[in-house]
Amino acid sequence: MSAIAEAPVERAHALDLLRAMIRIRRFEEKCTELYSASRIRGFLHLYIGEEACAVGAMQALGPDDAVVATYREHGHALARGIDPGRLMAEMFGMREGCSRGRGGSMHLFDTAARFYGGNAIVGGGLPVAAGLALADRLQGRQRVTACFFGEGAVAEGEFHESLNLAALWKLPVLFLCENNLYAMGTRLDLSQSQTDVYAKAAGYRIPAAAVDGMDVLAVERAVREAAEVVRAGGPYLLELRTYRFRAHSMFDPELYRSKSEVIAWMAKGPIVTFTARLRARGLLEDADLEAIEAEVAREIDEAVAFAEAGTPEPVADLLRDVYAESVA
Amino acid sequence: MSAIAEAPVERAHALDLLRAMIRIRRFEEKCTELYSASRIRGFLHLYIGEEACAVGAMQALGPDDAVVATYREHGHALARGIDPGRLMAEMFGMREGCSRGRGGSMHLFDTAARFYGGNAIVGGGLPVAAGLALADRLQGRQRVTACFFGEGAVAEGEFHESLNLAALWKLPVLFLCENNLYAMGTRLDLSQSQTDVYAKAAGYRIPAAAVDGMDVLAVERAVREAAEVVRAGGPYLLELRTYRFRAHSMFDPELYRSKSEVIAWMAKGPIVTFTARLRARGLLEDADLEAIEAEVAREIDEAVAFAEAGTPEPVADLLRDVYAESVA
Amino acid sequence: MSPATVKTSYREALREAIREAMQADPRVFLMGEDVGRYGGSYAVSKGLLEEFGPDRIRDTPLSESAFVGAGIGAAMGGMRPIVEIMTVNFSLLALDQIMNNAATVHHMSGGQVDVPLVIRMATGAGRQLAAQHSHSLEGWYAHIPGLRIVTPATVEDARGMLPTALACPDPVLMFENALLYNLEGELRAGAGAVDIDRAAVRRGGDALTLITYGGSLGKSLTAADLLARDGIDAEVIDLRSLRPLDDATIMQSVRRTRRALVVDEGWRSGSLSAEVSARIMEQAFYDLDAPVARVCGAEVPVPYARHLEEAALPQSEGIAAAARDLVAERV
Amino acid sequence: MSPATVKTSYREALREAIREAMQADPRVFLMGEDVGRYGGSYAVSKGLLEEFGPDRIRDTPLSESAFVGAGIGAAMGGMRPIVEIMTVNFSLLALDQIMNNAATVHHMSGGQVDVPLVIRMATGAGRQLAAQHSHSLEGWYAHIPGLRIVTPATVEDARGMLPTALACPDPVLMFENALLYNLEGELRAGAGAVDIDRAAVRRGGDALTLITYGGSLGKSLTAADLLARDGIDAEVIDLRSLRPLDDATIMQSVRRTRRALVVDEGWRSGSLSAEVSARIMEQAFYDLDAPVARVCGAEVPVPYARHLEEAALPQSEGIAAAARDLVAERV
Ligand SMILES: Cc1ncc(C[n+]2csc(CCOP(=O)(O)OP(=O)(O)O)c2C)c(N)n1
Ligand SMILES: Cc1ncc(C[n+]2csc(CCOP(=O)(O)OP(=O)(O)O)c2C)c(N)n1
Ligand SMILES: [Mg+2]
Ligand SMILES: [Mg+2]
Repeated sequence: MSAIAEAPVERAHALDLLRAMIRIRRFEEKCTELYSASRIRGFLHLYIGEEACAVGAMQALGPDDAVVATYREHGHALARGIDPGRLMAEMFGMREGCSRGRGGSMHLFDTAARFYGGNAIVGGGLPVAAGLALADRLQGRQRVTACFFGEGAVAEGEFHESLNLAALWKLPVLFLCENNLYAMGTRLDLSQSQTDVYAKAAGYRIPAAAVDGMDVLAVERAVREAAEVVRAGGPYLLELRTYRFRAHSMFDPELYRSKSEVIAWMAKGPIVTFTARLRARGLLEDADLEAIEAEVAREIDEAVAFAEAGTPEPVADLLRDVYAESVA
Repeated sequence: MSAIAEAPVERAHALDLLRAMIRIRRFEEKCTELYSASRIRGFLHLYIGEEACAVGAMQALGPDDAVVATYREHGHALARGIDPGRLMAEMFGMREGCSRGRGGSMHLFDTAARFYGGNAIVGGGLPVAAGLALADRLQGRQRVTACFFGEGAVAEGEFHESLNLAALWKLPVLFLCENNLYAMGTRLDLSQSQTDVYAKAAGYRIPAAAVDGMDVLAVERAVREAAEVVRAGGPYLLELRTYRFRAHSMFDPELYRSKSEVIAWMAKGPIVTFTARLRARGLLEDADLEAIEAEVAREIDEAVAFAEAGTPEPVADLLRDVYAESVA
Repeated sequence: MSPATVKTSYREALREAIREAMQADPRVFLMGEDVGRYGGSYAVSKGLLEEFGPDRIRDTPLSESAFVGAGIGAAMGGMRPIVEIMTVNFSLLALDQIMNNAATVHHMSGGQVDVPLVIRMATGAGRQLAAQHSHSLEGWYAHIPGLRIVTPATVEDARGMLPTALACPDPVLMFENALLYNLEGELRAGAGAVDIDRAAVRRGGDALTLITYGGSLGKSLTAADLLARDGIDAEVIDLRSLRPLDDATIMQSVRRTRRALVVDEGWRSGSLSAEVSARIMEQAFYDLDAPVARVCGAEVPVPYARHLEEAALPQSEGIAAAARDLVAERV
Repeated sequence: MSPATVKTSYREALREAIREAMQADPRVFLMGEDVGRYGGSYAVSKGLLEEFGPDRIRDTPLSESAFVGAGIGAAMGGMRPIVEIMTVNFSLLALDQIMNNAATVHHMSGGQVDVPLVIRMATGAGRQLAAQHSHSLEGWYAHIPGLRIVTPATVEDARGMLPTALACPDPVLMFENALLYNLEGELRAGAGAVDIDRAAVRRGGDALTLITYGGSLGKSLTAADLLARDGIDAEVIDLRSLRPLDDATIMQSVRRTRRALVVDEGWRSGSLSAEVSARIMEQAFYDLDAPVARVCGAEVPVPYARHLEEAALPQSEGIAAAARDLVAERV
């Protein structure tokens, strides 16, 4: 992991990054509220604490690139530029939602943004990402498929099979492992005999690195480098070291870690540290932050209003979209 | 891979090893004959060329240790000491067979020998081996579970999951990968981005080595060393480099490799090279070889006779042994 | 004098069953994702890690195939493992081990190898978890010879099926409908093992037979109450075991009521309800006054939106309506 | 003048269908274990590597989950993949991808994502391959909404189902009974695409309806010949598509013959035969003169020994015997 605290950054770009992270944070804080109010239901997995990963990573992707994410994907969807209103409407189960209310929090989709879910089976997105990349390779397109997954997924057979396939066939997949140290209540060292995730890439002859996932600039730089390798023709595994500040889901009593551990990590949080850094460099004033917060608050209010104005799909349409072509 | 051509070997032991290998070779040659005569049916996967692997490996195992093998397991069953007659009767589909005629060539079982199959799903035996080892660990028994599999299985998710589990829980599993360079028609470099199988162990922090699988003494030594590591408390991965002289199964037209490649490997065959070595050291006379061949021929004749005298299970018993306890 | 009872939840009953088994037999252990430090994703195993330690309450990595396979191997090696697959949705990753090993090895070894393994998993929809987290596949698993499939639907069965399953030398899959964990009931003090192969008549009645199991039992009983208000007296059978199926109990009831409605949360086509209907066809055709009817899950990957999910699943009103139609039907 | 025909095997018909699709559409490619250099484990793809090269005839590692998932992803990415799983027995390793991704993603994305994927696999028993290599799970797969399941049982369907499946925007699973590869038949010159959702009456008759598919079609037709000798005129329906099921064709026949026997190689309990029986119960109960009967696979992991395997599977004599019993039955 390289320390790049002193890397130069343009003010406008820095504020964009900060805004993107704050947007995710506030969006999800709003989600918890709405969950308590039973407006959002089902599983809700918060990304709070990990915002630098998605925001940093998306900087390196163009509109033609593809994203495959997990059930903890609000941040990725927002950072990818999907309209917060459509995301919120999805969580409300409305027809105006990005998945027509069929998917909910765990299954955000937007093909226009080449955002392929929202996959809730741990490890299940990796083969699909390999396939999207294979389609690009076979059609001679110079695209990247960015595949996000947690460190818990590394123990799944699909991780192994997909990395081997991608390496063997030189598929342009950027494997982005968000290592937040826990898979539900299982600490990394209780699930992996080798706890350096990036080190596993050697077994497939895949280039790899680990980066501080709390440092949005470091993530951006690492992902840019990695994406270049991928575009040049083959997979890359990047481990993003981060931490989940909130419970795994809304049902998790968090018996498996101490409050003090969480607090220690919060001090390293991606927004608080980035804000401090920008202030220290004179790139951020109180007024900037206020403006960002105000803008984000307005966006979120609009998103909620959009969702609330949504229309539930008629029950008569229950069976639509099971098949793309109507069956006999 | 270490060259141990000059390692000392006791004559009696050497002849035992040679006899064991010749027994497998002649047994399988007889099987092909019986297959042509439709006495044996289904799939028949020959081990010819790979005999040094099973014979060398079994030297390091005691009667309390367990063996898990694949569908290419005649050699392992014989080397483990299972009566050839019961094996042959199994392939004849007789009640006297080691699996009562229910399993056939791919499913040889003998719990008395702690021989747990005969597993015909590639990779499927690895988790089971981990479980047998877990049972030993939980019961405080100092046993080894030797798990044989082909290099084709290395691409399966179950390889990855099982190695991680074994390493994480320090399970006494000896993973024995018989790398014969092909999985059916797929050459190793078409299935693995990293073609040194043993090198994959590093991703799990498992000790590993590769050994010349054509050299029975080298295999024996390597497996003894590996088994010691396992007994001391944790898995080990040993890659046995070998070659299959015959077709994958009786249906394989062998389009994927050249005759000359096969012939070159045959010159390195485990029996021919070991015989030459023993002769060169004056440990083997023509008479010894004749005696071995005669003894083996008699054993095999007896095995065939036993199988031919076997009794087919009555059709009325079709449904027996689906459950150990009769169901309502 | 009726024996004393204690108020218990389905979850607690399961936990107590696990605890008792672990205390009684050192060969029993529990493994699965988050069964230990997390306390079990449905809190079933909460507290057991502290009581029995990490060797016997084993948190596994996310490796469904490996730890289910390891359960099979450990059972072959003399242990009595309880493997928890967090939910049936993830069991697909272990299906090779379940069908190709657990279900076959006793047979293909000619009866030599036993697999005294219990696999527990949560099943069912109803919590807006959408298409990948809402499967009800217990009836589908009942297709596989070599397995036993049980579906505790009451606190008593949650308490009593596990010891029997553990005593059985064959692999038993136990499906716990996730909506039942909070179910409360009165349990006889000292309640213990119950059989795992007979269906139970949960409510007597003459007008028709509702045949169901697992998460749909409660809904069917509620439907029976609704029907009772209309003067329709429904019998309700809880299958309890989906493999083997207890044909005798089913046919005895259907021969008497002459009408049967099968309620099954699984997708209709190829669900267990079809097998039940087919068996009634084969064994009680001439006793029927009307064709056997079914209320099943709609043939759709379960949608997230609440009203759509509700419409996709059997509900008491729908069951009662189908029952009314069935009773109204005249030959 | 009848059109010219050519003698073709089922295997050749499949190969020709693949070849034509690959020639016609650059988005089509084939991947699977040993489809290339080995020539296909059942020689279906023999020669295609030489013709189309390794990019479009892709040998995969032994990684069923990854390459099936990659097929799904490639389909989402605009390709038209044909994924070959060597046999249905190994498809269990890919079941998570099939059920949780291929079958759900169109729905859970609100109709945005299509998966125009064809998965081919060999299925069935009958070659003494024992418990892990003899599954007949096509009827079991038919439980899953979002998938289409087809079972070509004739040379014509082997030739014609693939193009239709490839043109379909939804995932289609095509099950090829391994005993059919050597089947020979006359194919109309220029034979091409056929529908993939209607059942076909393969033999007309009045006395009863045999309903079957895949590897059991031939046995059922032979049984019909045996029955004809006894003066029993059986109609034989080949379901062709197991999902969706063509209820109309089934009911039309059964309403006329008033007796139905379902023949299914799958294990009896929970096999497709149960669904067919249940649907007849629901849609044609009052037209039946006798209960629908079934001849199915015995409920046992298929044993190796020849005589036991034969006894475990539907055979023509057994089908004919069951048919005679059915016809003899009087209300
Ligand atoms: C195959 C599978 N097994 C289990 C689960 C239940 N589950 C959901 S999230 C999760 C933890 C995953 O951890 P990780 O991959 O590290 O991602 P994180 O939640 O930390 O972002 C588990 C066990 C699942 N969804 N899929
Ligand atoms: C999961 C699975 N996929 C495919 C097959 C079909 N198959 C049987 S053996 C084999 C090749 C295995 O190669 P390897 O592991 O190297 O063992 P070898 O046959 O060379 O001993 C294949 C593809 C299978 N039995 N199981
Ligand atoms: Mg994590
Ligand atoms: Mg090999």
